[in-house]
Amino acid sequence: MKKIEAIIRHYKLEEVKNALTEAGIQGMTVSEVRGFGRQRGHKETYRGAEYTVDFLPKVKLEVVVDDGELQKAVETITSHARTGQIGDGKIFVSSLDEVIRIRTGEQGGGAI
Amino acid sequence: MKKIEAIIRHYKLEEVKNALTEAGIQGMTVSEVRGFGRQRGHKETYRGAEYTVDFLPKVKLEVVVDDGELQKAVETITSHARTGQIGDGKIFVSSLDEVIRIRTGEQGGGAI
Amino acid sequence: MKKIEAIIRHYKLEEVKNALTEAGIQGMTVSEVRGFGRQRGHKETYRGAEYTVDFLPKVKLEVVVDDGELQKAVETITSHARTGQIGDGKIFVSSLDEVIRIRTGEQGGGAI
Amino acid sequence: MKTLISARLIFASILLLVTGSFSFAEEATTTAAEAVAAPVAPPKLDTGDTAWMLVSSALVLMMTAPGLALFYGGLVRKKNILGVMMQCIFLMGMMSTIWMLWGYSIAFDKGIAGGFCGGFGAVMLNGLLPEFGKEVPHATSIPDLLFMVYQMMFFIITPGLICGAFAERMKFSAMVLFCALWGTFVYCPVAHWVWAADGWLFSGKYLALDFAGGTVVHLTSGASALLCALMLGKRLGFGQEPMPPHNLTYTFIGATMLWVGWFGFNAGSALAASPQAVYAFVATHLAAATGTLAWAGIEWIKRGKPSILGACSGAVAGLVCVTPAAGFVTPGSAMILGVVAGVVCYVACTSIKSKFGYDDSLDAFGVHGVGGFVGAILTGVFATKHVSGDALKSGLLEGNSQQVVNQLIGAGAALGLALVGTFIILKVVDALVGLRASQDDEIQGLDLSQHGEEGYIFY
Amino acid sequence: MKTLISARLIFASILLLVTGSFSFAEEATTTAAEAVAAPVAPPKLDTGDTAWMLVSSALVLMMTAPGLALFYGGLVRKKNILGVMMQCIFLMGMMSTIWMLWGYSIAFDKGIAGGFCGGFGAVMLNGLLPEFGKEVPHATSIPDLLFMVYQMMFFIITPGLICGAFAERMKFSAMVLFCALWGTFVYCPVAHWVWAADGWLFSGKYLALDFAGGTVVHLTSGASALLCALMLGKRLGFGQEPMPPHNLTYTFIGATMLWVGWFGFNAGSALAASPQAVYAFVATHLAAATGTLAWAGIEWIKRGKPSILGACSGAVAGLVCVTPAAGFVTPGSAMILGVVAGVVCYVACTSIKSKFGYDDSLDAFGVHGVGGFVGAILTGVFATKHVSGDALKSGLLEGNSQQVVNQLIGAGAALGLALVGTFIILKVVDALVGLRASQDDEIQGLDLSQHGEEGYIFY
Amino acid sequence: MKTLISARLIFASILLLVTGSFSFAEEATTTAAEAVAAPVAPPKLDTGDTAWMLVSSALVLMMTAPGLALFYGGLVRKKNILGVMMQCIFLMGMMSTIWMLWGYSIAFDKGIAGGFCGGFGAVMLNGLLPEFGKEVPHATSIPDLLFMVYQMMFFIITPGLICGAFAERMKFSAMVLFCALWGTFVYCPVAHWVWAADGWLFSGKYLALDFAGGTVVHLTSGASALLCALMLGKRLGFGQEPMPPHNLTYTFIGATMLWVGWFGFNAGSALAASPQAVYAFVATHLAAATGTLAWAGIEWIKRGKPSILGACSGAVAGLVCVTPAAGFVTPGSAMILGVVAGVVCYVACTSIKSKFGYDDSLDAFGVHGVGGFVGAILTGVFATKHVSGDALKSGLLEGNSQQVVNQLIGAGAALGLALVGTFIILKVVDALVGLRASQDDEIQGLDLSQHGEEGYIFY
Ligand SMILES: Nc1ncnc2c1ncn2[C@@H]1O[C@H](COP(=O)(O)OP(=O)(O)O)[C@@H](O)[C@H]1O
Ligand SMILES: Nc1ncnc2c1ncn2[C@@H]1O[C@H](COP(=O)(O)OP(=O)(O)O)[C@@H](O)[C@H]1O
Ligand SMILES: Nc1ncnc2c1ncn2[C@@H]1O[C@H](COP(=O)(O)OP(=O)(O)O)[C@@H](O)[C@H]1O
Repeated sequence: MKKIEAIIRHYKLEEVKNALTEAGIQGMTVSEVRGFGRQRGHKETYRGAEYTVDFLPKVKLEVVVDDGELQKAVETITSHARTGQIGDGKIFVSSLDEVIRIRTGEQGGGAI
Repeated sequence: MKKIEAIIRHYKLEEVKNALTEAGIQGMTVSEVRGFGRQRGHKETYRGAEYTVDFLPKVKLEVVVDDGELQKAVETITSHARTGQIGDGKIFVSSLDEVIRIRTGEQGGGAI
Repeated sequence: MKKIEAIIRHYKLEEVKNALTEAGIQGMTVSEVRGFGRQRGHKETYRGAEYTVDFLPKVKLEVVVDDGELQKAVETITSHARTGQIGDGKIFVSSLDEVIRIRTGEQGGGAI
Repeated sequence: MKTLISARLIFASILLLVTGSFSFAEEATTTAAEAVAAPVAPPKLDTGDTAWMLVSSALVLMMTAPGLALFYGGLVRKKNILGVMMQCIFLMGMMSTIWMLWGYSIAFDKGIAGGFCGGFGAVMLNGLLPEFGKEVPHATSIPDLLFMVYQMMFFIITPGLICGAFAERMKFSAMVLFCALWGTFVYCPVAHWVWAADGWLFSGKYLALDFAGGTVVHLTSGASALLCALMLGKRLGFGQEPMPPHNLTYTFIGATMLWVGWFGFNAGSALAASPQAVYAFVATHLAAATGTLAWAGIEWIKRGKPSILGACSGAVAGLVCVTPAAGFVTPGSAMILGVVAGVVCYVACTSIKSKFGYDDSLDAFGVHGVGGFVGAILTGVFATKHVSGDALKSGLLEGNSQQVVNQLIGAGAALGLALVGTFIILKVVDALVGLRASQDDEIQGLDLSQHGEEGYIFY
Repeated sequence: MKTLISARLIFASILLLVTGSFSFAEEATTTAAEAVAAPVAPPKLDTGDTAWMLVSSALVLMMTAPGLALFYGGLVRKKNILGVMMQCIFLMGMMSTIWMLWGYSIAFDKGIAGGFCGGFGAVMLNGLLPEFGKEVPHATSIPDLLFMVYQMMFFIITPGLICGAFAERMKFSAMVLFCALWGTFVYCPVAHWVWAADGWLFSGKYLALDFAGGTVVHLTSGASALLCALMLGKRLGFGQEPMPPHNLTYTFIGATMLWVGWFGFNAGSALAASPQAVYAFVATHLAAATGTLAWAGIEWIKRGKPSILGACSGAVAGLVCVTPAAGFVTPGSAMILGVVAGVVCYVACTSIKSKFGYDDSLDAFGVHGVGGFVGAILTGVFATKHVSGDALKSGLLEGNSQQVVNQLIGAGAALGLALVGTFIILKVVDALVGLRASQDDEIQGLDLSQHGEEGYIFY
Repeated sequence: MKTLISARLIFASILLLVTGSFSFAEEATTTAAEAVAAPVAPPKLDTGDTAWMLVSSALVLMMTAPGLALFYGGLVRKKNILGVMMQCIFLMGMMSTIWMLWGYSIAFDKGIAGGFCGGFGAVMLNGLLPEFGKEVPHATSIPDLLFMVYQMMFFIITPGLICGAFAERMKFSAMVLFCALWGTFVYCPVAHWVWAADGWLFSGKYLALDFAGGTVVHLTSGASALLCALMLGKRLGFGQEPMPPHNLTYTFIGATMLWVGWFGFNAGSALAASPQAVYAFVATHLAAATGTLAWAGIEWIKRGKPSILGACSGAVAGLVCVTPAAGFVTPGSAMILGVVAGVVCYVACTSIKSKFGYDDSLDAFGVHGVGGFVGAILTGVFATKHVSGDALKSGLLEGNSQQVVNQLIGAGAALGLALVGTFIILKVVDALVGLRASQDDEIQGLDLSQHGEEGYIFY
């Protein structure tokens, strides 16, 4: 089982969510994050005091999938989160040892 | 060392935290997330415009434990976060390469 | 490729960010978390009702780096986030299977 | 045939609504005008008094919202903030309508049922809508219609105060039904006793002093609140989960808006921009001030730090306590009232509540019930003819020990009706629609379950 | 030579600014004074009336901010909250300045251009600044200068209402230019027609009733809002992304502040603390009350739960609708107006909008345009001389069917000028600076892109 | 024996508190009444004037909270929001109590110590509490007690303004002590000089104009604020960590509430609903308007976008600057004052502050100190007898160049006392309880460390 973490733009979330759902991915978790990379922040001035706001608001999407679904999921995210402009975000993939569904205690692929 | 990520219901956090503490787990980190799976969201209507709010508020609990404590921790979470109704959440377990305590620079199990 | 997750104090974020940037780390993601470990929370009283607030606000910093940069990054974080007092936080290091840059589709080290 | 009759009925009542008069009650026209408290009634309208009462009416409305809505709203959990606000705005709609249709009449019309409440002569504002320019005998120096709308604002906020007791768990439909019935069967009678010209507490043997509604507003709502808290039971997780205020900044904004609005409530109750209004204004402000210091001060001593919730609570406690006394006491007495209120309500909200273990979520009883009761008694102690110019309105300190007894009688009677009335109404509402939101709804929060909306969407 | 002349010009106009009078217009001094609506003008200043109008002016300003700013601000997405607030405070600065410099004169000075608008005799408040103590013939019982500043507050809020239609996407510079032009070329002429002593709708054959600005304020702004929404096009992602209100607690606070402030708007329009002001106060409050109940009630029936946004919208719809009628109708009629407004505006904001698919972001048209229109017509139905004492001010129900026709003419004329004017002004502004923020700016949010700031930094 | 005496003392002072009079000062009864500024004092109470002053008092209280509390509260970091709010509400409690007990007397009683401050004749409102109905010679057309409570509101907000300078780092106990001493030893004397009937700046050779408190309120608090900022030192991390406003929406709400409340502050200072009050109202509004435009305009030119913080700051700067002038200048002059204030305060808050590097956290000095000073001077330039009807109250433009000198003397004297007084008081407070919160407390935030509470719990 793989965990996909995707940092994407806010206004792409709805589109990506829908695409993933259509692709058969049944669950996901999102959280608010702020980040920077190539795309750096902006300056804000408050009564003459200038602050560089490096961190830009992004959304982190976490999707856990069976190994077989990994590629489809990654491709779906990539294609729908892309605008082609700096700041589109990253996808990080890692392996999970175990997945448990709290309600039933099911483990492994069935728990996803 | 293992990292346990558990997506649970808000109002179960207090109970799970207490149970984990009693079970000897000494530290944890939580964050606000929103997610869906089997349990889908609800509809909200604002002046006739209807939105499907898919993502429901959940809490993500992160607990890092020594390999030996993994099972106890997972069981504690499972049993205390469970209500038996759809939406109880998931537990994801992964392996960590290293843990460092910033204050002392300690590494490995002692740093947890 | 490694993922570094560091739980640090709020007011250290700016310093750590600058130090990492100077050390050549080009991107990172932060999120708001709350946690406890050795450092436990405080009591809050509202009209006589006393609550123990266990979870203290912290910042979680996520940095993905090439294996070769891992040590430098960890050391930079450790040294700049340290105050020597309980509650400085933890660093968790794990391995990533893959990194993708959404904008270009690049994979692996080049995508970071 | 039946449809014809009901069509005529509907037509008749719309006509009545529009024209504001109807024949069968023509003879009752002057009743409401007489019902107003005015010992030496000046018959001519005064623009200054009218201006002040227009403003006061607006201020008392502002107390309900945004004032009370923010004060209470900040204290609940995030998932119930809209529930609180909705209660306030819906009451603004519903109680106003009821007051216009029959509430005012039941409160201020000539007494029926042995003086238990007013009659139906002023239903639909009958007799309150003078023709332009026609000289009408006014009970005071302001139009009677203005008195009506000023009193309407009190009718709105009083059930709003009770909402603090059952916050975070009562069904919205139950709240609506409860408040409509409570307003009609508890508030209106008590208002009649205390403020109507022929009310048994307004004059005569049992004359009980209540300048701006300590008994009518605070004591009745506070006592009813306690009963609501007891009969609805505790919130799920009470005592186990933490339930801290989700937004104390709102509570602060609300408390300070209440403070400002209370000038309309208390100084407005002079019904004129008179020296007595000034006295009431000063008393109100000083009681709030010393209430703030007292509550925050106790905390400073007992827990090492004064809290903002304490300061806000103290201010409101002081304001509640000075309400019945405002136009009858000196500024110095008002300061004492504020201190006493701060101390006593602090004890009520901390020790007493935790001792008995009821879940008066936002301390509607602890602040309004207790503060209102203390205020009623102390009014009987500190009232002075020096301020009101009325020898009948003096208290224990001026040797009139009977006044304290009368205050107790008044408070006791109001308390009795409030408790009995609330009990019956809750039982009725429970039978009709059920009192509590379902467990799932309560866990999800009233915002989503009762109104399908979320308060803050900050992401 | 040229510099010398312009230096003299600058000097002259500063002098004029400071002294507030200039010779070439000396003969126009009494114009503004006459322009005020006052059938039986009492020539002596009255402190009570003055007090009430000072307060009313403050209340109407409070309607724009914090009132409207919060009401609208809560409805947009988080990234545009400051954009909304900035529009409000900037309009407070700019429209006040324009009103002082030329707006008041164009609205209330003696008509020029065949009565299309007022002249320039009261430019820079010429003739409004009496020397201390000098007895000046006042049009009413308050100083003319107070009438000027009271009307200024209306001039601020009216373009503010339009902002609801193009929220979240208009460039700030375009908004500024648009409002300056719209105020001058649309608002001032319509205000002249309806309220100036020699306005063609104010008296005579086409007498159209508009007590507090149903036509001048709400209908013109609402109609213009619709055109703005159409000409600017939809927000990016409209209909695809969810765009729920980011902070309904703000919307609630704003709505209730509007409610309170509206007493200044409507009851203040009596220009005195008179029985008519009291009538207007009561009508205003009751229409808001029944509007709340109506909108929330429909939702309760149709979607199973009443929403707080519905309650707030209903309150505002009721307030809008009663605005032209406030000082002319009985409390009962006001309740009917509120119900009608709640129902009709509900339909406008839900069915109609979704049918035609325009993006009137915050329903400036659906509430103010539609509510204003309905109010204008119903004023012609329900107006009664019983309340205003003026036989000319009675409506259909008193047999004056002509009044409904006149109301339609008045509304139609205002609508016409609003639409034509807005069309031309938008074209001009588009040509000069462009109407919409760039796509990137819109995605980033107006707060950051137009003002370089963020609303909430809660982390 | 000792306990007996102290028991009698306590009893005596409670009696005194309740009855509001005591024998040893009986002869001073009329002092306070005379102290009020009223050239042609009408001896009869006027309900219109009373109504307006009741409202004005409420408005000025609203300026402190929610107004100032939100304006300042939005500018600090999230962890210090309650700290700011607590300062405001605690001052409402404490300063009111002090004013009642001795502050009013020291400010407005007949001068002692060579006119340095008032005496003790009006301690505990002695002589201000007329018996009901007894005709008392009033200094103005409102009860003296109303004047007292109106002035009380100024006594509350002035130290509140200083809090902006030491926000986010001063200990709560130190703040409390500082404000109590500062109010007594700085505010009261300056108020006596400027506003008491026998104040040396109020009339005579050094007559300095200060209509509503430019010098008394803004200059003294602003100057003291600068010294506080310097003596407390910078916030931890100042210049290194970003410290942006955590909630600009609060700052906006606060600023616009200040704007609305300022009508009570300035137009209320006419002490009547008079034409002068109207002048003051208009001047206040227009200065705020042009201040907004000026500050936002500079930003628009210099950084490409106008900011909402700039607009809010400009509004407040304009309001501060017009405060001493409000009842003395024409609307046109007020507009000039607003522009000047916007520009000068902008420079003070940006260039000057960053040049000298002091940490005046919320620009209490930059806005109130600088704006107050500029206003004092410009009042001497623009004052015109045309508005006030008092030939003594005219400025440079009417040829009275002496007035500018007098304004400088007045401002200088107030500045001197403010700086010396603040310095000594800070030293004393530092010695007694220490000025700054501990480093840990400051990092944790004042909300938790000083009050044990959190502002927002949104999760
Ligand atoms: N090395 C990194 N570690 C963690 N997060 C990163 C890293 N680099 C980028 N990110 C996240 O990805 C987001 C987009 O990255 P950025 O480099 O700006 O754009 P792009 O991926 O289009 O080149 C950043 O805002 C940040 O949240
Ligand atoms: N595939 C997934 N990847 C990431 N998070 C998931 C996934 N499936 C579920 N979740 C998270 O777990 C929560 C509960 O899942 P859900 O399927 O609704 O309930 P249950 O676990 O009881 O079947 C979701 O709200 C979501 O946050
Ligand atoms: N076992 C753990 N699992 C997850 N997070 C932890 C764990 N232990 C500590 N943390 C996080 O690290 C933070 C600091 O830990 P703490 O033990 O208080 O300080 P220190 O690292 O200085 O000993 C905590 O607030 C919590 O967020």
